[in-house]
Amino acid sequence: MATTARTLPAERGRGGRTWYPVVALLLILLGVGIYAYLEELSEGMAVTGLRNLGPQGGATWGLYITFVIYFVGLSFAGISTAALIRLAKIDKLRPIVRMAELLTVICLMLAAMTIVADLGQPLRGIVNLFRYARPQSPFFGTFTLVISGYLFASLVYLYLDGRRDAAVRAAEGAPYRGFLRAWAAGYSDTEPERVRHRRASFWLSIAIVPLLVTAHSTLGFVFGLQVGRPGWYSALQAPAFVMLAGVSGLGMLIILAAIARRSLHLQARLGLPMFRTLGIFMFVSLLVYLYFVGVELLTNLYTGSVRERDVLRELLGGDYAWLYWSAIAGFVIAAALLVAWLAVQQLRTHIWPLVVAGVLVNLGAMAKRFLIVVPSQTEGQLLPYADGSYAPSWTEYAVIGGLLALGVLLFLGFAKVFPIIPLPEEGDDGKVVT
Amino acid sequence: MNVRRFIVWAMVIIGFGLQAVAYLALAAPLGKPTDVSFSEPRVPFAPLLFILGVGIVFSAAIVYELLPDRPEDRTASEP
Amino acid sequence: MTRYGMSIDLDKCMGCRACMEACKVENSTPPGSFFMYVFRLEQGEYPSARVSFLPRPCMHCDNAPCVKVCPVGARYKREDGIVATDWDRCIGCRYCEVACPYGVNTFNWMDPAENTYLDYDDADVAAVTGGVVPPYRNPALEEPYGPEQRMIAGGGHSRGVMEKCTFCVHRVEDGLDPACVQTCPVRALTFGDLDDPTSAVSRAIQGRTGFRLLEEAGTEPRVHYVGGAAPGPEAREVDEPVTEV
Amino acid sequence: MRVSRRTFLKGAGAGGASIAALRLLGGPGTTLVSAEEAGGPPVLDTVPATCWIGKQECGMVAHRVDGRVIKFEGDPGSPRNLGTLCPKGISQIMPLYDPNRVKAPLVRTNAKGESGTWRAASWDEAMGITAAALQEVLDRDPSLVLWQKGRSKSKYLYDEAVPDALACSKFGHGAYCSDAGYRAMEYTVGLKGVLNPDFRHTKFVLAWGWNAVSAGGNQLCYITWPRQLLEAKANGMKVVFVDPRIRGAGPFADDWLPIRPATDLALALALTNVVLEADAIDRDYLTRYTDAPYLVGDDGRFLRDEDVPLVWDERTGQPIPVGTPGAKVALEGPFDLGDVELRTAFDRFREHIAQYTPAWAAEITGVPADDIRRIGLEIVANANIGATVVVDGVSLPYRPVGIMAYHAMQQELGFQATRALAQLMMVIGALGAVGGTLATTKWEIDSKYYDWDVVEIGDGPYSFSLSGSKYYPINSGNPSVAALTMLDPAPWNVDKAPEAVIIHMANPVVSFPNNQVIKDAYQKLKFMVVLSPWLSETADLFADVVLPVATVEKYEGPNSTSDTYVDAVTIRTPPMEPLFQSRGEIDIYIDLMDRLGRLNGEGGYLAYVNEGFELEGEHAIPLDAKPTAREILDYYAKGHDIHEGIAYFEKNPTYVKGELTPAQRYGYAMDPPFGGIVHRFYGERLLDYQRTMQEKGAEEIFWQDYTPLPTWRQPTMDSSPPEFDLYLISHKLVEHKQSRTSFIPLLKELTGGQQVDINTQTAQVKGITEGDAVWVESHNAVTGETRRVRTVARLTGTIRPDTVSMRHGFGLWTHPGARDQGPTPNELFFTGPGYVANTADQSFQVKVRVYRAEEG
Repeated sequence: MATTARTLPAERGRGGRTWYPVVALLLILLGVGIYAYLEELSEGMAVTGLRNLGPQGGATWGLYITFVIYFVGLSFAGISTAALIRLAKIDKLRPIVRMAELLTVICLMLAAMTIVADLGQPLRGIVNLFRYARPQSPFFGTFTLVISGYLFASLVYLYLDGRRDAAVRAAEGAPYRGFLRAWAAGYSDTEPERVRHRRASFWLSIAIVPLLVTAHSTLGFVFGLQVGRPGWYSALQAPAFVMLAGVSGLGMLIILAAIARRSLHLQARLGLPMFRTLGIFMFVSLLVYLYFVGVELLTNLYTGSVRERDVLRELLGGDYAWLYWSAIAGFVIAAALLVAWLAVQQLRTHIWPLVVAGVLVNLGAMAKRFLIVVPSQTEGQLLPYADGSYAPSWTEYAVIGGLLALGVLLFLGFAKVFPIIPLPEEGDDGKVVT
Repeated sequence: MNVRRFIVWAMVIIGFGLQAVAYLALAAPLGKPTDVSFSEPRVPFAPLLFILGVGIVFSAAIVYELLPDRPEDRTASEP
Repeated sequence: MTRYGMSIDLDKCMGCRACMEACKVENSTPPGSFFMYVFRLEQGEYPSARVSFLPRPCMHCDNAPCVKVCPVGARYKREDGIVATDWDRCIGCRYCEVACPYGVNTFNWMDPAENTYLDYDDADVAAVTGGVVPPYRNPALEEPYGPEQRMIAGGGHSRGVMEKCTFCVHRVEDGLDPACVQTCPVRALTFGDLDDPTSAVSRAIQGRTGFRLLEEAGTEPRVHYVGGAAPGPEAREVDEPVTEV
Repeated sequence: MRVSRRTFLKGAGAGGASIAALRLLGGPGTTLVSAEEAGGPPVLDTVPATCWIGKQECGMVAHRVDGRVIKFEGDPGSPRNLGTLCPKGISQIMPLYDPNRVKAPLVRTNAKGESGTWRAASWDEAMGITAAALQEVLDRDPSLVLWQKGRSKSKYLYDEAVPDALACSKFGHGAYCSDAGYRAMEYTVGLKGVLNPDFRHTKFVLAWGWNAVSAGGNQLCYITWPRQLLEAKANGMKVVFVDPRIRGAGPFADDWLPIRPATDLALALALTNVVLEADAIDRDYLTRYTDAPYLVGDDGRFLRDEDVPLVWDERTGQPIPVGTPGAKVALEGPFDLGDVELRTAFDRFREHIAQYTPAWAAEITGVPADDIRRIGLEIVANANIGATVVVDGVSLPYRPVGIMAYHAMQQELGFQATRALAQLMMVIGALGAVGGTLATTKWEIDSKYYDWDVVEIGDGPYSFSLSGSKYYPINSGNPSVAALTMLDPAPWNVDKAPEAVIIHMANPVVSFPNNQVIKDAYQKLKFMVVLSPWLSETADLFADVVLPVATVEKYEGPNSTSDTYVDAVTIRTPPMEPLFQSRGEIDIYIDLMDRLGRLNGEGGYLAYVNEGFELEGEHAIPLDAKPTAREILDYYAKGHDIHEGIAYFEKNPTYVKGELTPAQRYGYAMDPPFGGIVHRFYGERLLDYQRTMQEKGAEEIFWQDYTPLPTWRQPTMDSSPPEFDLYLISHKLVEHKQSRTSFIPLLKELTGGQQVDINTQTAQVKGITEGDAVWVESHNAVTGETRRVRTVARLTGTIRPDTVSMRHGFGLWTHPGARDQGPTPNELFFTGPGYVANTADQSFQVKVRVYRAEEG
């Protein structure tokens, strides 16, 4: 079994040539991010581009909140795929289920850190939220369900789902045996255990799906419930959040899968059918999302209040137009690409259209999140304050960059010690482990 | 109904129960704030209890998988 | 049961901004922080163009969005109607600020002690003031107020926390009018108990046509405007303050 | 974008990193230190104070913690502010603790004319240097010492006693303020003031160039007049704003006449035309109290019998000397006396006014003829000629029509424009009537009424102020004019220039117009001592010695705090010890006089103080001692029935004397009415002066406005070339006072810096958009000189399309808080023939062009 095991995708050293430079680069980015955040701590948030609404003519929420939403959005992918596999029995997706779960866990951790970075009193924030958090505040949901509950659930799922591989790797004498043993916690891949696991995962998925929806919705409510902010106050806010989360999450998953397929030479296991499924899911959710965008646009253009239209004017033809239209273009091109990919025979055998689409929707998602957060503050004053402006400072860019780097590092680090692609079981292609 | 299932169900029920209680009865009350009481949790660290509830519910899955039905299961399933 | 409120007579206000300055000195707020703000607005074209004025304190809403969204209960509604901010509990998430339709919240982007109007790191001045920064700071702002004994008075307290108009709670609890009301040269501002029909503020409102700002937002403001008119969408701000933060 | 982001030193984070770690553990950043933390429970108290920043000495209450002032609030007992304060008044807590104040006496260590470098000196040394320098000049010629003030807050201790004791020359700021109006009112009705309405009783007011919400009015700051305006409006008064730029007064205007700058005289004449057409004439007043019925010969002078002017007696049908008992004086002729036809001054006036129709004025002023007619008829309708009303038991004429015209009259034709407005009020009998037009807090006859009637126009050499000269016989003492003569005495036939100057609460090189010329002139001074709390720009460039003066924390006064209805007086008392080494001006002068040997004895400083304060006997200040400011003011208080003396003012900011009586307020109620003087409806002496000036060879530009009746002519600036297509005017901000406030950060924050207000349509034509950097370039129609400054354009619909306006109070550079606020419009105004009124008053209108900065 050792001989067979050595060809397993999780083997160390794969992609080693590029691994270290990449890690080095990421560490530098992370370092810069940490430096920037320390400066923010010592100088106060004056080092950011954020300023007060109205009299100071700024935006008080900016790049940080943008990425909180973006990160939480990405996390959608993991659990949803997992759930699909369990509930919809789409076994094609099984090979990427762990990457998906990992994506969820990491994104949620990043989201939590980004929120802390955006707090004027980080330490107080961590303590006082546990101490005083009020259910009436939409933040309560974000904080308890999204950050805590959702993250915990994902960890549990990831953990249980990984026991078998942990046991196998431990048995193979892979490094970090103690860690793997602990993870496996006595798993020995007996039939009753498998049955139990399937049942557990099934119920876990059942329990997670509503959590999924509420979690992403509450984030939408953070904005959607604000009557004082033109461009935010909308019933569509929550569903739109969920849909865009799905789009960007699936997009990111496709990108990760493609990378894994390339770097780990898993053309066989991460095959076209799997990508096809992902592609279709992304395509559908993208269409639904675009539909939401259209509906919202129409409603505001048709009956929006004066201030609503002020904000909209800024989006469609003002300071933010370039960003808005690039985002829309990104989505539309992605959609077109997916149509072509589904329709055209020659394309169907390639996955690059999916990857390109994945990149486009993710860039689009970042832009859209920014456009949800900022313009309603700078242009959305209900009182006649002169229009404001907001441009992130290098500190904000550096902190976000550092967090992104941290995310990738965690991902790579995990891949180093654990099979990022689940080891094949009977019925899977590849060798059988006994 | 064996011990394991009982514990799991207990955890699920307690977990959700704790969430409900913490949310509705222990944390700051909902409704139009008319005085400071709407901004103070009725029990300190009530939010923590809520999160604890969420935690317990999902931990049930771990218990479900890891806790052996009967001691001999473990020995039996030793490789 | 005392429920404080304010009335602002737009037929009287001359936009001199004495209220803004009285507020800044009373609460020693840092640069760029205006608990009280006075719009100078212009609309129309020559020769019918007209300037109008609109003082904007915190509305101390009865259905305050900021109180609802505060995740930690630092922003809360007092029984006497005042919407207070506990700067000792605030975590600086600034949710109240985006939730407020009036733009009354002001955040300490940096340490107020380092964000002063003049460089008070001066030995000669310190010799006179005992190192108080700013030299005109009132120690009453560091006291707890209300039955709940929370730290809610004044501004310029701590970096990374939100602050806003307190209705000068430290004065009001001493039976005084807020600083803006006290100083208004044309007596356009009136403060008092809206539940008491004989109070100055109630009398200032009675029999006058008026409005409350953005009532359609359902915020139930406790600040009543009499005379004048709410600014239309075509009103544009002129003579706006220029500030460095 | 109103907010400019602070820029942070890079690497601050590096050092900050360690702190940051602590912060993370430490939680919140340090909250501000409070006295309490300094130890022990704070001692709270309140002491009286008097506003120092503005012009009207509002009573204040200083709130203190452990003796440290934490806030100034209005004194409820002060009639002027009734417990309130304006933004300037509240903000003066900041200059009090300003670390940028002059902390010790400074002695210059570098050459004059460049930014100063200084060494701190002891008071003794600084005063020694000053006294020696002044002594040297005084010994040669006292008139070569100049005491120059911008503002003074104790007339008798500064303006009178100091120059009198030194027998030196003195300058004020009046020639930039409203002296043209003062001169006209002094000459015409003998009052020291311009024109203001009797708000308590009036029904109709012309707010003439008065921006109610930003500026003061006649003799008072913003705060008192606006309150009275609102009270009057509540009583049904209608107010019409006459102003090229209405701005903030808009909400309170029942009507706005957007008049072309410097055409006020034309509008006043046209309104008079309408009133005369409607025959709204108070004949009783004109006949009894003015020279309107005097018979005027064809030479323009009164007909006289011996020296006594003649009037027409209807009873005898004969001309008789004025004041002949039992005569029935006729106001209107003509009267046929055999071969000659006799006309009264009023006849001449009528004929003169007939040409000034509304249609004619519409062309000149830009105000539609219908509006002029309508407003004229409203004046008539409200005048109630013949009506009387009982005030405090006295029955008086009731003419509820008022005018507020103060700084507006600072223009080339200001003197005659004020006379024209006064005549308008005289025709309807509103001058001094209840609800009519007043000019001072109290109706007191000023000695200048007589002085201006007997001006001796000499042949020179003239004094550097050109007073009594053939150029400006009636003279306001314009420092900018003096600067011209100092630079180039010969053409003006001036033989002396001041050598030593004492600058008192003034900053001429910035806050006076034509300031470039003033700088050049001051370069020639041998010695300058500046008394100032800050290093003024004048001090920075030219002072040899700078003496640190206390701001609000000193003894000073007395000053009136009357609101024009209730009489009150205040004396400034220090709420805390003078900060740093600063002292009050009074103590400084006492020391200076002592060193100069001018303090004691007859003819000494103290003697003049006694005279000014009317202190005699036991209350008189002993002439042989060296008192403190507190002691002097104690004598004053005790000498004016405030038995506690200065101690009273150390407990109360304001001493209220009580309501003014009708006799104190209304000229009609005096005994005899109007103090028994004849109102000069017809300016016979002005004509005499014109002729003398002509005889002595003064050019027309100097004598042309010395006319017995106000006569319109096109202002000189209108002959500037057409590319200078706009009129520049300047305006005040409620937040700023002269050169004393723009560096107060609290106020700076509210206003930002300089800007030029330009009409939106005009800007569009010129391709200027909101916030553009522009050049404003002025042109001197006489010399062809041009000057330009760079500023920012702000578009507005509240100003005439042919007019632009800039703000006053900027252009300072010594105080770190004042930099980058842009220029002062004073750099664009001109001083000299054509830009100075016939009373040597500065005009604040000039033709300019405005263009985008890129083009220039």
